Amino acid sequence: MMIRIANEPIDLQSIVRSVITPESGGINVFVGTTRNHAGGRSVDLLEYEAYEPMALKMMHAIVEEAKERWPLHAVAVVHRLGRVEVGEVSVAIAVSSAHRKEAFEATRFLIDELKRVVPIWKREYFSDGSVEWSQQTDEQVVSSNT
Amino acid sequence: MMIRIANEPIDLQSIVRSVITPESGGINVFVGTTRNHAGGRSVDLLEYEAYEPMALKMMHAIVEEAKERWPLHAVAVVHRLGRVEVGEVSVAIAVSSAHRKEAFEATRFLIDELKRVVPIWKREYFSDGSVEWSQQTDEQVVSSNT
Amino acid sequence: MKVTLLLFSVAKDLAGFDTKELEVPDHATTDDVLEMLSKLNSGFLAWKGRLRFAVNQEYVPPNFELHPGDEVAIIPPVSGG
Amino acid sequence: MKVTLLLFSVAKDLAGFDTKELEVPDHATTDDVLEMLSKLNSGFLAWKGRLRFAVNQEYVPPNFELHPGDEVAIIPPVSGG
Repeated sequence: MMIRIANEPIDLQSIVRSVITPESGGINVFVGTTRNHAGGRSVDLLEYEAYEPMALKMMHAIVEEAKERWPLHAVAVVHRLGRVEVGEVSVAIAVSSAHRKEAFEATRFLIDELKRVVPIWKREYFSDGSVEWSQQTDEQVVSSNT
Repeated sequence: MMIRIANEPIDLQSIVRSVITPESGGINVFVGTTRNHAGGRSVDLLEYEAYEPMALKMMHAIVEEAKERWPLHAVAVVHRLGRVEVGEVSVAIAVSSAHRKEAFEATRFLIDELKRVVPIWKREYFSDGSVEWSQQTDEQVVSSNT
Repeated sequence: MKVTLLLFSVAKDLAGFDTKELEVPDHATTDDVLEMLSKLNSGFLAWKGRLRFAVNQEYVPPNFELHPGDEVAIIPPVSGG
Repeated sequence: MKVTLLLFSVAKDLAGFDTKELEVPDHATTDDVLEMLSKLNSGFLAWKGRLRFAVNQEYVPPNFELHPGDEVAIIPPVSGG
């Protein structure tokens, strides 16, 4: 079970390889990358920080919940911290199962839950020079110009 | 648009990289691997053959259909031919979109459609020595012992 | 007229060949091709309902009329992925 | 009693620090901690409804009672992924 927080670039091949078992027929993978825009504004760079011990605990917890809901063979969840350039991978989740339906559903569940409960925050470095904590849900934006 | 039939092992990193665009926020990937069992029997090896020009045409056709249905940034579909060992990758599909919902739905559509219409066939080499064309839908099995 | 017949998977095994230049009557259809093959190996009869035809690399409706030079492929249930 | 306070993201920016040993009354709750922080920076009031608390690395219900030595974290809306 590869569940980690990474300070270095994420290696997708090794993440997928970690969930392949001889019984697996379907593997689904979600890959999140840094987008060059947020709320209509141009973004140059993202920076992630985490409450690391709790983030790892919650990552394990959501994986356990997924394994209770679906008959999974293996799961990998890796989230990157620190500065992540546009187009680089910030998160990767891989799930293997005997059949693809379960792999798709569990992967979707895991990324939704990760975004809901895992204590990780991203700071957006906008092209206009301002730096703000991401407001995922169109909430009031708190500016912290640096 | 990476749409190919491969005679060599599939490189997942390059497939995912091919769909990352600066606008992409979510990438979904389906990876099919060779399973060690089929219909309750032990499988050693799979061998894929294709009606190659038509298979490529159909792969392009289902990608075009997915792009009409969902706002996708990029799509990659690669299917391997020839002998594929247990645990090796036989097919990989990657889809990028601004939001993950569309990437998940389009990937699911593409693997379902690929399995329905793309003229590729797999032969199962069972551990008991028999070799049979795969019967995906519990249909009558035609044996071709070799 | 002449058409090129391509066979795959179980159809190839039943026929014993994978490609053949076939002489068929004018206005022959895909059903006529299947009937010719059934005379070669009656095993084709059992598969009739599950074999699709592609003409010039496109799936065609049942009993599709052929034209000279067509590439006619018999598509047993596919199993890619 | 003493608890350890951890702040992240906007909460860290509002407080101006990311960790502090905090002296709180016996039976103090997470609401009391937020009230102390609001006196430090009234900006916390606007965030009140959207800040979650974790005690010893588990999310806790509103107004959760603290114990000596607890690790108390303020969790602004998360944005991983």
